[in-house]
Amino acid sequence: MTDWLQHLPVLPILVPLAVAAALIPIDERERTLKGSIGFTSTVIVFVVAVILMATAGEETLPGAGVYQLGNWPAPFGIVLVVDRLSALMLCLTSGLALAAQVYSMARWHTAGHHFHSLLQLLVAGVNGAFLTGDLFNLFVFFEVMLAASYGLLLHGSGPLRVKAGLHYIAINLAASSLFLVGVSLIYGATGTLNMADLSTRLAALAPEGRMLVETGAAVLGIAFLVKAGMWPLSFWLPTAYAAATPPVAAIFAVLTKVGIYVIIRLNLLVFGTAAGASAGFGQSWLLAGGMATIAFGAVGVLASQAMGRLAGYSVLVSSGTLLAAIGLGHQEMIAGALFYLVSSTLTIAAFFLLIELVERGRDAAADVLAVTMEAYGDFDENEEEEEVGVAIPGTMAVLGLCFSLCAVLLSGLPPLSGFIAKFTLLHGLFDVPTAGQARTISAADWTYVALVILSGLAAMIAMNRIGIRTFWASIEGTIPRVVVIEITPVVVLLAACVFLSFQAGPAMRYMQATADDLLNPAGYGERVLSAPRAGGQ
Amino acid sequence: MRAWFPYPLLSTALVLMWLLLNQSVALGTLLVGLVLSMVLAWVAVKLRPTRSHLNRLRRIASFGLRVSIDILRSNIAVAGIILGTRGQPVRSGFVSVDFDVEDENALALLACILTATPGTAWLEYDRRKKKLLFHILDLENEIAWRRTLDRYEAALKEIFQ
Amino acid sequence: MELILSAGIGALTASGVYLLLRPRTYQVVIGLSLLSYAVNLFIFGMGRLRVNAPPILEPGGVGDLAHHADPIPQALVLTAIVIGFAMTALFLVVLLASRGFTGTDHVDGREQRGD
Amino acid sequence: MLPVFLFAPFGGSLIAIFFPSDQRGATAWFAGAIALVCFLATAGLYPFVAAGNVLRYQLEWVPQLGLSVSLRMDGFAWLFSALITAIGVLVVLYARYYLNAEDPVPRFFALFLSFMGSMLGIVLSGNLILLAVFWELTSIVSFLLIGYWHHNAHARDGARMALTMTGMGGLALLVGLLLIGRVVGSYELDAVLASGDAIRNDSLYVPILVLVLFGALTKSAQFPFHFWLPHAMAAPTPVSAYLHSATMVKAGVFLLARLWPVMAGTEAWFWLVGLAGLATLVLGAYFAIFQQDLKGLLAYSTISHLGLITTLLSLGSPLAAVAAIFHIVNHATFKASLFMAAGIIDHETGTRDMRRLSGLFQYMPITATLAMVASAAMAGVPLLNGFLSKEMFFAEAIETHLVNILDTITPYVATIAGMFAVTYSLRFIHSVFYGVPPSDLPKKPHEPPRWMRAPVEFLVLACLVVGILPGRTIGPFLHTAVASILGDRTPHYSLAVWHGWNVPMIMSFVALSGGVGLYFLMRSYLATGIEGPPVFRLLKGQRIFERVLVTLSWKWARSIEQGLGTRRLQPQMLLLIILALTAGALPLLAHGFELPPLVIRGIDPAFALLWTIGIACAVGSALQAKFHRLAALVLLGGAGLVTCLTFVWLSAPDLAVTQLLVEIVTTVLILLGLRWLPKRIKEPEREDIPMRTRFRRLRDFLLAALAGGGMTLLAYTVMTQPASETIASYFLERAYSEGGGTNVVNVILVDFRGFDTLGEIAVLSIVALTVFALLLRFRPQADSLEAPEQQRLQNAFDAGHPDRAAGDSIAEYLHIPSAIMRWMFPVTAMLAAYLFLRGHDLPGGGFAAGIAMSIGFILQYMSGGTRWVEERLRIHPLRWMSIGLLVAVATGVGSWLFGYPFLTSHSQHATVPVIGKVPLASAILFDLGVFSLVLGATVLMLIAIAHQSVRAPRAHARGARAEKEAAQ
Amino acid sequence: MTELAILWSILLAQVMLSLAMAFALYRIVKGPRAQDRILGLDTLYINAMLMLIAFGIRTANTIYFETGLLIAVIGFVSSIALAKFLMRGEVIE
Amino acid sequence: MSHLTDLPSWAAIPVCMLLLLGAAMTLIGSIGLIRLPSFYDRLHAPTIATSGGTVLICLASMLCFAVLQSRWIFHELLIIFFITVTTPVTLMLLGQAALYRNRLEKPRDVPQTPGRPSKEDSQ
Ligand code: NA
Ligand code: NA
Repeated sequence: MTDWLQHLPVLPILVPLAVAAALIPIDERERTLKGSIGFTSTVIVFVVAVILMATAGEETLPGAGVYQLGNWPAPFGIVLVVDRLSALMLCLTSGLALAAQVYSMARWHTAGHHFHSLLQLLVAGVNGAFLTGDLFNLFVFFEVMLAASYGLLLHGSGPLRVKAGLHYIAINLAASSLFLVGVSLIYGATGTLNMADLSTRLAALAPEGRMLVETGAAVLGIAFLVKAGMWPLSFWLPTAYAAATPPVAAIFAVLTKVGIYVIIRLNLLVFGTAAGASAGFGQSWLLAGGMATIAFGAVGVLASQAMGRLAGYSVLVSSGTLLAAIGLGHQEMIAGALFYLVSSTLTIAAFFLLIELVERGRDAAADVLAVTMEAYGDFDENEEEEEVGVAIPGTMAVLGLCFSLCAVLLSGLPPLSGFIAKFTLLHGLFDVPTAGQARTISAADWTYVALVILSGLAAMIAMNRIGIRTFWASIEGTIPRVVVIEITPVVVLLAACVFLSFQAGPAMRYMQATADDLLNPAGYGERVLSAPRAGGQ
Repeated sequence: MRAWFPYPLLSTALVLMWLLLNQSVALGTLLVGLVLSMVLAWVAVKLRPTRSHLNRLRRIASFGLRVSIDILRSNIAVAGIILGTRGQPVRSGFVSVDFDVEDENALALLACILTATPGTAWLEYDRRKKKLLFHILDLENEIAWRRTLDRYEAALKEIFQ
Repeated sequence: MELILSAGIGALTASGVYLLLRPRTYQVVIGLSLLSYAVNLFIFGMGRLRVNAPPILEPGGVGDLAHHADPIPQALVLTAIVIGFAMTALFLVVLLASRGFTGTDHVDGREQRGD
Repeated sequence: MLPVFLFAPFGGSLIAIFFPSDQRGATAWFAGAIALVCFLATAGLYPFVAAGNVLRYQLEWVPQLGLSVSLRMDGFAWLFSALITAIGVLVVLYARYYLNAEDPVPRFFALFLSFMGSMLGIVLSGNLILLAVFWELTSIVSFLLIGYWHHNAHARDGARMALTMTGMGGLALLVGLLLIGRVVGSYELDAVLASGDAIRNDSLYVPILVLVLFGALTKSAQFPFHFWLPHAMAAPTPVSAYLHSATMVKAGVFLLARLWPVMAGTEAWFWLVGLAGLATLVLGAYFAIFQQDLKGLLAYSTISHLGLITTLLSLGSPLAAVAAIFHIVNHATFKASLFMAAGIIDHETGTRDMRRLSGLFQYMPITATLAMVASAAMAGVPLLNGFLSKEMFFAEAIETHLVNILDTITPYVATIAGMFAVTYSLRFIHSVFYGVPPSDLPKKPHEPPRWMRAPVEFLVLACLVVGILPGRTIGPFLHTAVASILGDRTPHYSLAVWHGWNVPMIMSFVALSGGVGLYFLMRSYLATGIEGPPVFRLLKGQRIFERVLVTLSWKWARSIEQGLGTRRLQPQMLLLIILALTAGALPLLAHGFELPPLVIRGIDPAFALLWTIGIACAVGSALQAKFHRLAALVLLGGAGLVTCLTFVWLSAPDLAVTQLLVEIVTTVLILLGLRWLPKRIKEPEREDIPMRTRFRRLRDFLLAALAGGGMTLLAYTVMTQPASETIASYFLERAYSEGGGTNVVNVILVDFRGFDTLGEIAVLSIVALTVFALLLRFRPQADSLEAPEQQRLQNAFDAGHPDRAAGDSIAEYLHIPSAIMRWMFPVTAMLAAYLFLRGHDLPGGGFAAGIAMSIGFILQYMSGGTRWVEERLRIHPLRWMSIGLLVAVATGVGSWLFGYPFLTSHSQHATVPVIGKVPLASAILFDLGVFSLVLGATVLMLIAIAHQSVRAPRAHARGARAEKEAAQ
Repeated sequence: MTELAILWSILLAQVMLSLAMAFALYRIVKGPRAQDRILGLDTLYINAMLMLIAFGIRTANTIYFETGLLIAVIGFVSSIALAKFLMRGEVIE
Repeated sequence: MSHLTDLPSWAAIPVCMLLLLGAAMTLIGSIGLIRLPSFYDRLHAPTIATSGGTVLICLASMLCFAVLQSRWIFHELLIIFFITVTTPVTLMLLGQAALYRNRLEKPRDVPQTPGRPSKEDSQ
């Protein structure tokens, strides 16, 4: 009997990939079937992610959590590395995917073809990016993720999405070129693609080599920052996210985090303390860019008239907060940053799902469905666009409550996880180490504090304004027709935030352990590079 | 046999191609080539390319030789024209001839020959009027080309019956 | 060799980048293709240039870098070519769709002054 | 015990939501019961607290960060809890009768209970962060309560302003509390209270003070943040009575008192708190005089009284602190009753406008009497509770605390404010209850229901009892509270009604008589009915705030967003390129980059010539892409071809094969797309190009040149450096022995790095699906809907000649070529098979084979057209893709059976009879998946575009038919 | 001596072939009509194929042969696509 | 792996001659592409490369590898065959397209056959 559990790390990529492949030839009219299969797949991925999260970092033996694809050892073959951080991100991704999937099955998956396949492929791509320990493989999974995101963004077609999609794709294609240039430059200078190997080689590198690696990393960084949405590389983002169909926008909330994730990884692993003269490379740029992003995001949040754009700009605020936190370089903040990452992603995803439900009572959905209707020009599918959902009187109250929760979470008001996240970040910033000299609070620190607080205020003002307009001041709108499977994902995501708020202690323990892992790049390298091959060769 | 190799000529050509590609006449290669050519011929049936019957192998050989010589000659001639060794500008033009060959493949073969022969270029063929329009680089040879074409016509008619 | 290939990469990049900045979607798609050639050659060059040393072994043989070019960049370029092709196709279709919806082939979906 | 104070209200709130909306009484009973339970619990705890004990409860929340649910009840917290719960009970009773049947009553009580819980949370928090949590909760809940009648625009605006102000303050407070935590090393209140010296002496003291004060002053509506409170009066009166007099606004002064032991006593404190307090005291009172709205008057009066408390706390003396605490209680009592009375008046007459109200005494004598007593307490009339704390205030005002101007003017300001208080109190009573009987009131006035008045009666009674017998009634409770704040610094004080003729008494007398005089002096002015005080009327805080808010948060934000952002693609590309260039250049510059020596020797002239061609193609393509698309495409093909040759030249035959195949497919692809693009305009003359455009082109050209130069430099630098030790040797050594193939590149692709390939084919399938899905929705622009011009002309020609059938032109055109093209199909397939089978050992492989095969299909489509092919061949690209991906995954999974990780290859060379030695690497199977997927994806993409030519005209015709039918 | 002669003649052949490619490029750039450009591209492909064979001879390596063969078998596809586009305004009808 | 220098001179000389001749023919063809005045003239140019050039260079290759590797299988024949088969397709399509375009624009210069429309016809 083989130990099947050893293959868990590869499942979050394989299961959605295989399911996506199996879904492709199924007739589009069997959407519910496709959705159910996709749902099952995502549930499996979620369960696997939870198991990985529960076991990650428990054993620190060499090779723990390292999966050698093709049984080739690092740094030669591609390895998947499960640590607390990647397991956490897997969990987050599959959670969001579940929400988006369930939500889409009420109506949005009818807006175009192959929605469920694309969603599965997106999950596979994102999970791959989180798991891989190889730079070029990271590129490949970035592309899987991006390609799927293009497909999903364009899902439903229509002028707005296509226009936004064109910009999104053009910019990301250019960024992908940068990615390739960066990766290959690093390979040219070091002769390796494995991140752990890279981190061990960097310190011993001659100055010319180091120069090239840094150049490569800088170019690479730009590619990630485009994805992460750093100002001024992020103007496409609010438009694209606002144009996407709600379930897609919800899952997109995690895409920027992939960029952030990689930056955290590279920053702490490759350019960590062990990197010699290259330690902390690029941090000041992350700081400046992150702060500019918070400011721009907050301004955008204020300036948004539509909720979709507001949510898009909230994504930027979230990214900026994380980038600047990384840029500050305070080790005490990492755990807080991770908590913030999770909380803000869940919140924004819930908000994206909620927006359409709230606006449905007004007018927005009507034209979306119109596009849906005329789309099947050539394919006489005769799909009855039956009116889904019933107008339940309590709907408005539930939507209002959800909206309020989103507002509280986005503004970082107590007692929900948005607040805890901000608190943990600022606590880390102000923290006085138990042993050792207290760090003086620098001007950058103060600016960061001000930006974090003011961005919360901006979110509060904007959400307040838009909420009042929608729920309090609206002229007798029709009560939106909402079905249970649409509101459930919103509620579940928000409940996750609530849960995170009350279980902040255990959550922070996990984050702290994750941060400790990240701050110990040598341990990571040891684990990856000395993992034994299967079959004892 | 017909069922297995609906286009025997094609199958043979494919096997030959396979052997050349693999640069081997080993039995294994031959077998794989046979299987592949069989499968591919079946697929080709679906596209229903025009079937032609070739006969008179000797005629084919002499025709081939004749064509090769024509091509070689005109290669030299055209090279001369291009390099301007004749010292006068070239006079080129269109030539239209009656050409009565029904077989599509024969026409295709002719097209290949005319194209491969420098100095002549196949342009179009009117199926109703059985007229072939081609372009020649050196109009001074127009009569010779017309004669050559008549010869080709006869040869092709003979080969593709 | 290095000099010539670098110059070629530079020219391809410059042409590609110039086109990326242009207003017509068709220009952008051509630019992306040129840029992807440049990037592919760049990746390829990172394995250093070798003439007549393809990474193909004698049957049963063992290769080494003294007699064979670095195969890794080649494998990476192969992947990059495929992905580049896919993306060109995608971008092309999106620009067609955009043109269909907006009536213009301008990248912003509407004509801008002075383009 | 302590968690009850949180669980009961919050739990009750959750339950209350689900009460049916017509169950007004039941909901009120329920809420009242909860409040009563809380009150009784408080009362029950008194003996424990009175003994000087502190009741504690601790629950971990985020222990790592020092955040715990730590509750703590000392005397001061007890006093506040008692206030909150007692008045809470009364307000519930009152609200039961105040609310109408149409109002969503369950929501009201749910919010009310939440608010009570939050407020209790503030006073019971033993952890600063927990305090901040409840602090913001009160802001949020009060927002919802103020906006309870949200159909009313005033309610919405008032709610929004209250939330914005107090929320802002709360955020500042949070930072202040975090800083305290940093200084103290803990957020626990006990630790903080023990670290007064550390806090006051820390360099962060001033920032902390400013931040905390910002929180406290906004919450307590202190100048200059006072303006939100009057606008919060749009709330239902029970809310005003509870939040805006008795409890929430007290949170600010509560916090000041709570932190008083550790923060007060410094000069900064004195100035900042004192200035705010005094200004609020006098301005609030002054403004109150000129209000026409009953609740407005009470709101400004509240502001003024909170200013009084703040002033007391600013002084830094223990006695002042005692007075402050005492006044907190007194104010809560009389102001809550006054609000309720005002609410009764509003409820029974239909208006709160003092210009319309008059002579109500005869209609509601009991209410009037109660209101008069409460007003007197507010004015500081002797024998009422307000008098006592005001006397203490006057006594403290004349003391010298610090020698400065602020301290000097305090007594005068206090007296003047006292005078104003008398004036507005008198005005309230006189104008509402006396004078001519009211005319044109919306309702006929009468006494309220019995139980609606009961809370007022109770509170007024309390004013009287405390006013007459302070020592017996409030004394012990006050002492407990004071002792818990001041500890050993608790001063000796007496709560006697009569202290003899002393300065404070004289000040009171002056204030009383002066106030009465002032009222009669101002009667004529007040009779004009002008809203707001003279001079200051124009300076409306709320208006300014709104305008600033709109300007900052809307106008500026929008222009900044537009200025710093863009929705156009070109600027974004420009930025991306500039940033990438900068990012690439900085490390080079930082390391003092030096150009490696140029090596001219050894350059192959043929190769050099080749790249001259390549460069010309690239540049030409860039120049032609706008006006000569076909030329640009051809030149692009040229550049691709040179790239392909380069790969061959530099030992990468696999790349050359792939590049070539992709090149061909790309050309066909772009051509397929070109059909749907608009007709290209003629190239303008050079002179006609505007300057702007020329400048932009020059700029882009320079940037492009920089980018190209950068890439050249980098490439040259790396390529001329000796290679570092690379992982490639590992692959070269093991490709055959462990990977089972001689083509190392292919072994890498299907084995060593097979996972990359899996991802890569996933990308291909995603793109194919996307293209397919998008094209199903493709709507061509009108001008490209009809067939291209060439076809139209040729079709017209066929139609115009009787001897020709439709489609003859195309048939003749393709007649001979398609004969050849058809024969090429099996040839291409053979070639693909060859490429596939040799891939593992020689250049080729699944990908190349797949593309080659797809070219075979394309060729058939070109020769015969879409319908022709699809009538003959079954094309199921989606199935091929699906199978391909599944085969690839399944092959990888197969290795699990043997206990190896995903994609572990099993390479053997099996000897098959006759065929000979064949490679049996499972990698071949994987490659088969690649082949199938690539074939499917490529065919799908190309065919999906090609189908548009068939589809669009049909859809067009259908649309035209539908239009015609509609017209008939 | 023979060695040198071989090397030089191959070099010369390659230079001639690349010159031939350059001339084809000239036609692509110069036009004047689209058909000229397409003709130029087709020639460029053929010349490139011959260049590949020459390169094979130069390196005495048959590994590059398939690239040349591919041009011979399917290199014409892009040219005919262009030509058909010219004639019909559409590649696949 | 063998080297070209292993080639005995009896073989080397014909290989070089064939190669040079083939390259020269190809070059001449391409010169024709430049020098010939009209499109239809230029249509003949590449055929020198596809016939003469290809055959000669492939012969050189066949000879070279036959000697070097002592084998008698000439896969270069495939190249000769396929180039001969596929080039006509391009040239035919191209020539007809050019003819069609010219008939529309300058009907005088090219022969009018009923097979093709002209401006007058289409009006
Ligand atoms: Na010819
Ligand atoms: Na009055």
